[in-house]
Amino acid sequence: MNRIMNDPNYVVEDMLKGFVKANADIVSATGNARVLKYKNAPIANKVGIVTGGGSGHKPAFIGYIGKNMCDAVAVGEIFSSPAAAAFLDAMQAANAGRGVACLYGNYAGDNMNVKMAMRKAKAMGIEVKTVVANDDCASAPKDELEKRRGVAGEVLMWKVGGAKASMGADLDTVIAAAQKAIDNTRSVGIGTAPCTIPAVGHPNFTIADGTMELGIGHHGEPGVSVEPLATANEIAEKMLKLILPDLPFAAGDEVVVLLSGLGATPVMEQYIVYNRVEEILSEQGIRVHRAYVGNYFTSLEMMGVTLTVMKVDDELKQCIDYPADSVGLKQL
Amino acid sequence: MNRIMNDPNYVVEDMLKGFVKANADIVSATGNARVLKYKNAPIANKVGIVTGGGSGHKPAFIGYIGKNMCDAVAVGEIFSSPAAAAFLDAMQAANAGRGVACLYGNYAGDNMNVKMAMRKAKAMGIEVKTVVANDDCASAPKDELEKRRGVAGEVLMWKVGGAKASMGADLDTVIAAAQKAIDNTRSVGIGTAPCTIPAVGHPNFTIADGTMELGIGHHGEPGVSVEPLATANEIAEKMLKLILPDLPFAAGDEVVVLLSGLGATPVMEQYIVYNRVEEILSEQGIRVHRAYVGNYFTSLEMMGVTLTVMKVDDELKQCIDYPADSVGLKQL
Amino acid sequence: MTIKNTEAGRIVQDLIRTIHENAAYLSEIDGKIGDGDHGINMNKGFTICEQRLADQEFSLSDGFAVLSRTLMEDIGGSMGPLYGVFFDEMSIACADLQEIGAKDFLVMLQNALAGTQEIGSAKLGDKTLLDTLIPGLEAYSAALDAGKSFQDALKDLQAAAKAGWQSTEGMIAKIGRASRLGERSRGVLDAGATSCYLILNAMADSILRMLAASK
Amino acid sequence: MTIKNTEAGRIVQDLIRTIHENAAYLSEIDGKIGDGDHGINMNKGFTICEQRLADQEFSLSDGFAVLSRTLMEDIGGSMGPLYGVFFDEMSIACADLQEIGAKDFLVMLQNALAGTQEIGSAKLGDKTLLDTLIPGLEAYSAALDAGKSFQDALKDLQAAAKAGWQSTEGMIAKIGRASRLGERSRGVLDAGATSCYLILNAMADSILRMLAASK
Ligand SMILES: Nc1ncnc2c1ncn2[C@@H]1O[C@H](COP(=O)(O)OP(=O)(O)O)[C@@H](O)[C@H]1O
Ligand SMILES: Nc1ncnc2c1ncn2[C@@H]1O[C@H](COP(=O)(O)OP(=O)(O)O)[C@@H](O)[C@H]1O
Ligand SMILES: [Mg+2]
Ligand SMILES: [Mg+2]
Ligand SMILES: [Mg+2]
Ligand SMILES: [Mg+2]
Repeated sequence: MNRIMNDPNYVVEDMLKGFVKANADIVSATGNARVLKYKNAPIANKVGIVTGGGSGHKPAFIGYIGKNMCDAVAVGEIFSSPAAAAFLDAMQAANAGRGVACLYGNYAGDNMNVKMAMRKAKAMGIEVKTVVANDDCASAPKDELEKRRGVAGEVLMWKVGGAKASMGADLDTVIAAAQKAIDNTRSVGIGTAPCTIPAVGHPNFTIADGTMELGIGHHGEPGVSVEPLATANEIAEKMLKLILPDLPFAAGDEVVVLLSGLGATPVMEQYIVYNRVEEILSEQGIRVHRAYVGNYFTSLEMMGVTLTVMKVDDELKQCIDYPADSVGLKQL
Repeated sequence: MNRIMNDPNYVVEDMLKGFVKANADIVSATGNARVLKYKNAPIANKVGIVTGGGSGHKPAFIGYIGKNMCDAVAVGEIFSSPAAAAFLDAMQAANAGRGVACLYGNYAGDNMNVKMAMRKAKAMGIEVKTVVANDDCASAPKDELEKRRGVAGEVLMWKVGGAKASMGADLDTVIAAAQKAIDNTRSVGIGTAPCTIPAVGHPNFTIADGTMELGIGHHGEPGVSVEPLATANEIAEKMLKLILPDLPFAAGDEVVVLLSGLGATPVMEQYIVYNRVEEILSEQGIRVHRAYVGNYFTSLEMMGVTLTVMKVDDELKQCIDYPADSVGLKQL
Repeated sequence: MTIKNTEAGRIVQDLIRTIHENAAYLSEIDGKIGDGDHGINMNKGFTICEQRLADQEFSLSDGFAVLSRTLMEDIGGSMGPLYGVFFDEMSIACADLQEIGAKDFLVMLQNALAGTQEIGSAKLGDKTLLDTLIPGLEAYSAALDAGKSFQDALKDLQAAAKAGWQSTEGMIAKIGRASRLGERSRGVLDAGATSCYLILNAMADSILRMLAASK
Repeated sequence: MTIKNTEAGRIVQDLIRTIHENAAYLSEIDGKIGDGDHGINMNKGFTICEQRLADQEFSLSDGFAVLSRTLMEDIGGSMGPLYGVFFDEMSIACADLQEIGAKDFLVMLQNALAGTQEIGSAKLGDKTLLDTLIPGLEAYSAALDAGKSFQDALKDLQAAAKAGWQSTEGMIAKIGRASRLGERSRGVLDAGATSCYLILNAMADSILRMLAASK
């Protein structure tokens, strides 16, 4: 494939430089080349919000740095956890003395690097608590919630945690809100074409033409089934069939929906799927409080979509509706 | 390729339904299924802003409906001009009695359908004036400006026209500002992989692996040269080499830069190109007032990027910096 | 000799049938140097028009008005506005007439040409539908000037439109999609010129049939 | 018998050389059931550490501290924190010692294991580097309990670590990337267990050389 880059081993560095140049109104570089922060962070008297993860998921993770969103982000190689020092430096960059909420996704490397960073942060007197997103309900059975991966639901977790922190809540309250957000969130992805890690040069998984993989992970982790490519309407149905009974969602619920493309799937197709998603939810008496459709959490040029549904109560609605100003999510 | 859709002949219909459902806080449907409008349009005492074009360019065109942006948009089939009646109905939907600025791109079909709509609008007593974007400097020589196509520079034209109208300007002033915006804007695209019209089912142009097409149009219109795939830095240099002498841009100028992916190119790669674009501009003494990097004007799942540079004065800066709230461009 | 506006709605039905019958042919021609959709575009518009006119009595001016409105509402691209304005002008020019004579038909064609050129800005020799329309109209006008009958003038129109259409084979496209191909656009007929010939020819045939019947 | 902390920095240099020499082999093993980057990840960290230590005098505890910091700063993924905490604990456990004896080395290994397990939550039999580390450490501990010398205990460590490493071939991966493969992960060695054997083996060889020289 025709990738636009310079040295494949430095795509993350080159991207970060461009990102900081283009978005200087929101983000700043820090002393650690693998940590970006909100230009106003640390914000006096506010709980700091930190996240981090591998690169290749634009706008995640750095695109969610901003006002009422994340204060600092640790950046890893493509699809690979940031180093512990990057998480630690992000925690320091976000810390204004009221503690730091580290809201990240359930991947082995991230778990280990965050733990490592927390050991050091503790030694430095920074209080850090975590919420580990595990919204991908196709990644493990319901009785093994702790094995489930975090996917696009992380965006809603950051939105809720970021808003709560900006409202002035203390660390435990921010953590509780972000945890409530992810506990009420379920996601599932379908993949229709793989992607290639630049330094590797060929896809490390395959999706045959005419097929799709239901339940695929954000890095191509195997899903629950490989099936013939279905119509957009059928895809919406299949995804909701996994999502709705899992929480479960029920008639009378209000939800926030996030439908993200995986990178190369035209936004047009995402709206075609969303059209049926909304119809099914309506048919089942579930009201969509707010919908986000677009490339919110991608995997390089993978094709496919992820569907995320979060059940909301008044507290979560208030957080979701709170303004935000980040590159990837702006809300007035 | 694995496209996510229902009936390929109804992708536009299905997409529009999903779009209206997901973005009801900003857009409304109208009596014409091929016209969407800002939910508050027509806005009393404001010049209406209308645009329109073929589908497949998300977030263009309907994604730029919103506050201080476009009031109504005519929607065509994939890569095909909207019908004259759609333009006419959009004009009516946007008209609050102070006239309508129809700001669209220079394509034969659009030109004819807008003209046709204007004949009818005139008969109905609606005053319509136009600005026809021709920012693609690779599409015709400089002495044939009227033959040049409109590409991603249209986004900046809508931003300027939309802001000016919201500031209370009359039709001639809005038109003059939008015309000034596009007259000071130059774009060029490079393509690295083609796209497929859903109802056709195979790409209607090719870009061989290992090559790129410099100057390619938004529908795969042939560019100025097919070359071996260059590095991101070289691509930035090649694009600026076409853009900068054309206006020309010179040391001391302030510019707004818009770098858009063509659909399937990861945003990471766009920032890698932007990094070098900004460096070159700096080296040449050109200051970037504001940068937009992301998928602002796409062509289904085409790969490649378009680079747009607009020279700004105080008036254009004021319009660009004005707040906006549309699906594709939100600015606080 | 004249035809009655109220009775001439069948001309529109003849046009619709002609486009139906030639849809595949039109797309085939467009496929050679265009994007292969001319027949689809035309047939879509004419089919929707047929549905709108179904089970109705309508005059020629009303039939043209519905056809024009359909093209402008339901098909975008280039054909919507070009044939849209063509039939709009045809309709307006005969809307107030009960009887349509040779001169009236001349005015209808002249206005249609003017509208089409206003919208499309193409000239003779650009390899478009105007290369059928302009020679056809000129031959018809010249025939009337020379004192020929309505019928003979219509036959001159048909012959000249056909020659004009065929002349597009030798032309280089100067406008529209095919103009990018330059010299490579030579050697094939133009799609729009083809549909325009089919339309003018069918229209003339219909009128000739009506004139023969009213004798 | 003891080694001098100030003079034992060379152990770290020996480790770096060992990883350099085996980088391709480690990636090759990782390629079979992992993503083929274990050698790249390890070599990147150890190379940066080598640059940081170049032209410097450093003790064993300082060398381990720099190695740990480098792994945690410059390589993310799993290896950064796992070996990062491993060498961090090794360094802390000997930081205040001038002489490092057999018991001291035991404490160093015990703390390294505890840290690695705290971070990684893996158990014996999960097909990870712990399947080298745990048996190695247990053999070393048992040897000391049995009254064996530092040297003999180190040799027991080497033998048990090797056996532990090789036992991973028959295991199904329960954690990490390969755990998705289930039964398919059996039949190949584990990459991390391999690097862990190389590290423990090289470390023991270095100490044995230093002990022999100080006789
Ligand atoms: N400006 C114009 N004036 C007159 N005819 C035109 C013009 N542009 C294009 N045409 C005609 O349109 C025809 C192509 O029509 P069609 O295939 O339906 O549209 P498109 O080119 O949008 O696919 C051409 O063969 C040509 O005759
Ligand atoms: N939780 C864990 N505890 C101990 N070792 C682990 C753990 N997870 C993975 N490993 C080790 O890491 C090795 C793979 O390392 P490497 O290839 O560098 O990382 P990655 O899997 O991120 O590509 C595995 O062979 C295994 O021995
Ligand atoms: Mg066409
Ligand atoms: Mg065509
Ligand atoms: Mg690996
Ligand atoms: Mg790896």
